[in-house]
Amino acid sequence: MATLFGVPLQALSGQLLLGLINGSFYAILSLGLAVIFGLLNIINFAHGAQYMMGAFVAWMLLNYAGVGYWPALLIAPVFVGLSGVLLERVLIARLYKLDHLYGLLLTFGVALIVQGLFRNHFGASGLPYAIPAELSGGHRLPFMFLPTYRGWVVVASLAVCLATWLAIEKTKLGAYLRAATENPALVQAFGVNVPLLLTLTYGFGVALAGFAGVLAAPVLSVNPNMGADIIIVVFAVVVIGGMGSILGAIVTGFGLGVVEGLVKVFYPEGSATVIFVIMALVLLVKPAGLFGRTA
Amino acid sequence: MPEALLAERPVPASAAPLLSVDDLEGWYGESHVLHGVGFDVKPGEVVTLLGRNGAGKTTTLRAIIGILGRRRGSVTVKGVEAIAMPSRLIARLGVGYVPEERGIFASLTVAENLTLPPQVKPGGLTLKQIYELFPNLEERAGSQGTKLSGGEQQMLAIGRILRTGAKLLLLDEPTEGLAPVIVEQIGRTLRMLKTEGFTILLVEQNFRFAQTVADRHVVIEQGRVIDTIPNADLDANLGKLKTYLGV
Amino acid sequence: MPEIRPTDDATGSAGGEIVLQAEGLSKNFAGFSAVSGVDLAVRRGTIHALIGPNGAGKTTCFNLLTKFLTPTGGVIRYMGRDITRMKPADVARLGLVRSFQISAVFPNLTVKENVRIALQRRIRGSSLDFWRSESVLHALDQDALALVEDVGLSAYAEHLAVELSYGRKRALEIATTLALKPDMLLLDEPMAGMGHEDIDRTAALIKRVSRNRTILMVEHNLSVVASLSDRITVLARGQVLSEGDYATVSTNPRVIEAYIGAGHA
Amino acid sequence: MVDIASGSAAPARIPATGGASRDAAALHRAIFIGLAALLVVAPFALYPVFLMKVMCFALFAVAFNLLLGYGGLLSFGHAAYFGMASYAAAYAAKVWGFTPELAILLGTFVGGLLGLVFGALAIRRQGIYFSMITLALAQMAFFFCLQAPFTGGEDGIQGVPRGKLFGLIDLSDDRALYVFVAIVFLGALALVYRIIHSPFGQALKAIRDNEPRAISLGYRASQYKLAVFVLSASLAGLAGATKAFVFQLATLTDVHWSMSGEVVLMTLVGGMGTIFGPLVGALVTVTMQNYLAQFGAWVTIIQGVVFVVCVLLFRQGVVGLIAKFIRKPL
Amino acid sequence: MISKARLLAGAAMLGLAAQDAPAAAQVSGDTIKIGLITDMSGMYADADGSGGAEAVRMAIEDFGGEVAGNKIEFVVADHQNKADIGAARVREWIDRDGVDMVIAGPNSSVGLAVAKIAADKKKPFIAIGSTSSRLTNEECTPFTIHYAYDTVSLSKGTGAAVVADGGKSWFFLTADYVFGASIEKDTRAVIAAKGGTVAGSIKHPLGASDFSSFLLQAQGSGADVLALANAGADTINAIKAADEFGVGQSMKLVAMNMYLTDVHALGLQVAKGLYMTDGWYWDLNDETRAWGKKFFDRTNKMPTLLQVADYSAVRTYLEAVKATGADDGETIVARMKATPVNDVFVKDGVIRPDGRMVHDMYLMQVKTPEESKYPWDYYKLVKVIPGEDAATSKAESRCTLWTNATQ
Repeated sequence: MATLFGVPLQALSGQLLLGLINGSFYAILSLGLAVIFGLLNIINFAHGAQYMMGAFVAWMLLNYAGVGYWPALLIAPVFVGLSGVLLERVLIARLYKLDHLYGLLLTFGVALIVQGLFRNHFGASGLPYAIPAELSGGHRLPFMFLPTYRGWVVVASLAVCLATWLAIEKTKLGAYLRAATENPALVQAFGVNVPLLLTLTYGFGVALAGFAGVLAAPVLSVNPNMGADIIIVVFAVVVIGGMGSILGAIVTGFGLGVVEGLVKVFYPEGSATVIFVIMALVLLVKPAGLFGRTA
Repeated sequence: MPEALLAERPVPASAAPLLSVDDLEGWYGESHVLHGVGFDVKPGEVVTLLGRNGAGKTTTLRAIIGILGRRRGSVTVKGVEAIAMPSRLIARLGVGYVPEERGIFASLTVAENLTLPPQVKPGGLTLKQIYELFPNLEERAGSQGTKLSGGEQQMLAIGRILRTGAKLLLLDEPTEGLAPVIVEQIGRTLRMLKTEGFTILLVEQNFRFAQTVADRHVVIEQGRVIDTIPNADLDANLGKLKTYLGV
Repeated sequence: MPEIRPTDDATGSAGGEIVLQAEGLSKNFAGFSAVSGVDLAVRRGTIHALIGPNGAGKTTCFNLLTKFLTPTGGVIRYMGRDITRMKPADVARLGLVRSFQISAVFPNLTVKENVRIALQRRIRGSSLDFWRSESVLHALDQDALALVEDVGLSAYAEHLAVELSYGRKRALEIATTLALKPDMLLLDEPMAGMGHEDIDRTAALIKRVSRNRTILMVEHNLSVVASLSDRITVLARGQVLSEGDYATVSTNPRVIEAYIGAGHA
Repeated sequence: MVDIASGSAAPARIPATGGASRDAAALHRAIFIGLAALLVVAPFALYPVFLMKVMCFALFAVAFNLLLGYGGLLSFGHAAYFGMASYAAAYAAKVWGFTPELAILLGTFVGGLLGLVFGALAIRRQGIYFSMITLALAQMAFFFCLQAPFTGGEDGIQGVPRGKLFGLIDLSDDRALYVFVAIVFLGALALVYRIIHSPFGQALKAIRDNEPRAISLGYRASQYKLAVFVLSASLAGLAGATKAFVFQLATLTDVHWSMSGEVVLMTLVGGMGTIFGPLVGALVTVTMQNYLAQFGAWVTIIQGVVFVVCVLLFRQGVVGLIAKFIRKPL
Repeated sequence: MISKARLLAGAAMLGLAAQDAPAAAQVSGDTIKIGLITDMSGMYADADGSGGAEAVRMAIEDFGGEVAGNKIEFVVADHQNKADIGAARVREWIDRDGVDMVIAGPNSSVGLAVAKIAADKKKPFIAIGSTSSRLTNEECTPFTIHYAYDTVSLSKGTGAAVVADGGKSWFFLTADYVFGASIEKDTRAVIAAKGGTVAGSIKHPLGASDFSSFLLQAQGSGADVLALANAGADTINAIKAADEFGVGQSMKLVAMNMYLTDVHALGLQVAKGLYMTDGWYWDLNDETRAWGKKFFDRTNKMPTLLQVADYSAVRTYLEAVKATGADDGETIVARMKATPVNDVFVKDGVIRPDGRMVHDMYLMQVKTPEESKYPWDYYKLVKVIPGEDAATSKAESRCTLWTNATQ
């Protein structure tokens, strides 16, 4: 059997696929951050908490209202998005004239509040959320056993990323968004309701986080801290990608997922830090990030 | 000539002003730039703001459309006081704005740039009519907005506000940095728009050009209106004007 | 009217050897060429103005010369030394100091401290010495106050710069720049946003400080340019249109056309 | 860079009339003396260990504020320097038998060294990117501490001997330790005060206010930023190392990102860009943490609320407001 | 050696106290004050937290709120999983509030820090939730009692029981920090001793969230047993992924450290078939069921090992106070160490000289949803692990209190 550094190639291709699955979460989360950052110039520290909310809302829908996975996949992001709309209207909108760092601090505070509230109400050990019956089981690929749900995660996140990209690049609303990212004052002077656009964009970016949360609920522990650590990794992903483009966020997200997956095979102890190390290296060579625009 | 344009006839010069600016003060960052600008523009009129660089012409336009950080005084459009309105509502009163340096969006294609501003009033030109007016734009509809030549960008900037149905146009130095042949084409366009009943407030440095399109010239210096010269009297006042413009 | 080539040394009106020289200076932004192939030579002891209509590339050109932008092509030499790839702070240390278009003061420092910041590098090559007391700075107070007085700001010496009027901020900025005793000054629209009185005062100030110095300025106000400059370079659409003294450029039809437009009558 | 301490968020802008800086200096001297007096009487009223904890965190916040308030750089990873120094000092004292002063010096050095490496990377980007990078690098440090054998993982380094200061004074007595910590604290505060008012501090403020202009005056801005970053990290290290002796332990808490958030909170509450603000902020935050302990997760929620309220309404912080009111810098 | 002297002094006092307890009784301040420092907001809040506090209150109520004529007071605080907060709080409790005995919930760093302080102040300290075996080894003190379980009881007990049950070849998925490493090390030793083998191991970073990659590698090893030497969310995530990838079909999944509440969080559908060691289960016998129900009525959750241990520890302590009429640390600890514990938590539990309470542990298997008949019916008992098999032997001990003792 062919091997690479002592690892059978077949096993390696399995690991690459798993990395891609993990990258799916990075991609959706960093995409949401990029969309929000592009227009609002705010690093949304609450993104991890909103990701967690997505998972919890799915759980609540199931346990309080009997609403299953598939409707939740739609309803939970909408709900999280609406909470984002409220947050933007009530709090964030007051900060646009200030230094961008205040946005970071505010959303950090919001993240603490949301996490605390969920911890108070649901405890910290987590809640069960089953894989939907339609997606349980798996397929035996030539090189690995692929659980159907994992395959679905990749497909769903690729689809959402692609749809988001198309919506931004090809639709009227996307054109408003791109234009407002470049010159909000002018777009406003054309009669476009830019404040509303900001609100909707924030809501949408947050809804993406919520969507990732629902996707994660059946495979990861649904607990109030689930977003706290991943968000820091996603920040590093974003620094590496450089926030230059929507496509950049998606590509870097998936790419780093794969890289991390490989490290899990060759040096598992390093898998928690590999993305940070890559970030340091990228900063040395290309401070603006891989897809970043310089200044 | 697009037929929709023929629907509206120029309003007599004695009509109430379409745009009225009174005692307008404005700040650009820390510096107080406008110190009480005041003038009227009647329906169907083409008025230019002349003045040397830094006199406050662009700032006046920005204050009218509402994208200046701080402004005070009075700006009425069709009798509606707009000084406290956000710019998007001012635009909805039927005001179209072409900024300095044109404001073409790099991340949008030509067609997207063209269709970007929403319709604020009925009766705007259709895309087809705009392409008839500026055939270049149709040819390059798919390319990136900022990949156009300066002249084409200017056409795009003017074309896109014709779609919106706005009848009061604020144009900031449409001829800036353009080759004479393009300047001429823009002049023709503006004269055509005037005959179609558009009201235009134009910021210009190039008064030779302004002369070919305007009814009146409002001269601004140090953030104040210091003179108003009817177009017919322009040549007679050439000496004075050259002093104003610091030539 | 013979057209004056920028490199035509024979027609140089004043000054000694070339202090600052640019050759084939170009800058592209995302496919848009802001400055293309500009040649410029500033001679010692002159006031050299860079003028042109809006969008001519003056500010870009200026930022290239002061290294706040990196040129896409071309060479910049200062006192014969290639500074094309140097960092802005190091260029400043060579004695080539710029001002900014919008008032560039340190808002939360007092007027005196603003000027002293520029003097400060004099007391030690490097002021990374964080352990030293503030009192070493008092030695510079007198020089700082003298400069403050020069620009007529004595009454405001202990005020925070943020409280000054716009014109006074510009004056403070000039005092700060002068404190470096630069060999060459690059002034970016020193009169922008000023009232009449301020303009006259600032013009006199520039004239005064130009002694023993070389000055390159970007300025819109043509009457200021006319009264101050020894030599003028006119830019249009990123290129040099004309160069010479005021009489020469102001009668050049291409310049007139660029400024007020060709007649269509 | 667009700095956080000037612009709309500026520390109270105090119009100075002649001799104001001398007035302010006299006021500051009075506050220092008052503070010293307070530290002498406080242990009679309050629990000394609690006071020592407040001092350690106040020192940490002062160090952080040096970077944010005077350098205009928002680091979101200061726990790394605080925590790593804490580990270094604890390890040196427990395993190598260092005397307290040597162990603390070592901790300070470790904080500074780490600051040099992380700072050199982080200052390559500005604004929010800078913050995100410092956070990510600190997370890397956290994982290092979690995995490295010498830190004792989740158990931490426990039972650090307080030892004898200079081999003479036994610090196991809370009172002796209190005096030592108070001296370290006041000394470091005085040092920070000196840094802020040194020629270096002046240049730093200039860079914070208007970086391009400072560069055009010949200042190599990135050198200054790196220098203040290292100073801040060293002082954070001093705070962390001292804390290791107060509690006789060093644990993962001190390198966790939530600690980085806490120090931001302290500075924000007290008033960034003020000298005494971080002290007030630390007092408020530590008190809150200690006395709200029985409310469980509400501590986090309350901290979050304080963050939000500060950002929306109190950007000047408590001391910043006072400074504005009395029209003197504090 | 000081500690030895103290121990002997304690033993002497015990003899004295046992003879005429009421006469010699001296309780400072006429109250007995108990402090519980635990995680009330973090990842262990469900395993102990406010439920643990409730269990302590139940124990106090069983005594009618007073012991030997002294009122019993109870204070509780959240250490937020920060050792410095826990240490500062306990220090202040003892120094200023007159707390006589401290119990600590989970988190080893807090437990170790509090143990130091309690020893300094000569107050009994009962560690419940700390897993670190250092508490009764190199860091043992005369005042520390490690009551519920530790890494040794988890690894030794589980290792021996699973090998005996047929799991010969092992693969470890180990959290890359001290807890994981020590569990793996201890378990390896037992496996080797019982004739099993270790096919391999992977160190994963704490909070790895995605375990599929590691599981795939484990599956590739061909081992019989996959041991999860991690805790909390890591264990839950690993089990979820193992269920998805069908790891359970080819390997026995053993969670080295899990609480009943974790199983509750996972749901039986995912957790079914999982092996784990627990120190107690509410559905063991009538007595446990009765107590479990009482607890459930107050908290709406069935008790975990930690919560019942909180209850038992307080009872044992109060019994010692009642018997001796004293509240000083030496007397109480000596009495506790001399008296076997018999209550709803343990039968014939013995507190050894090193402070370790030795009691039986249970190897459990999680039921399938079909097997589960009523709420919280989660475990079936596979094997009882005798207390001695689940603790360090004297020969292995690094606690000088014990190894130097003559008994």
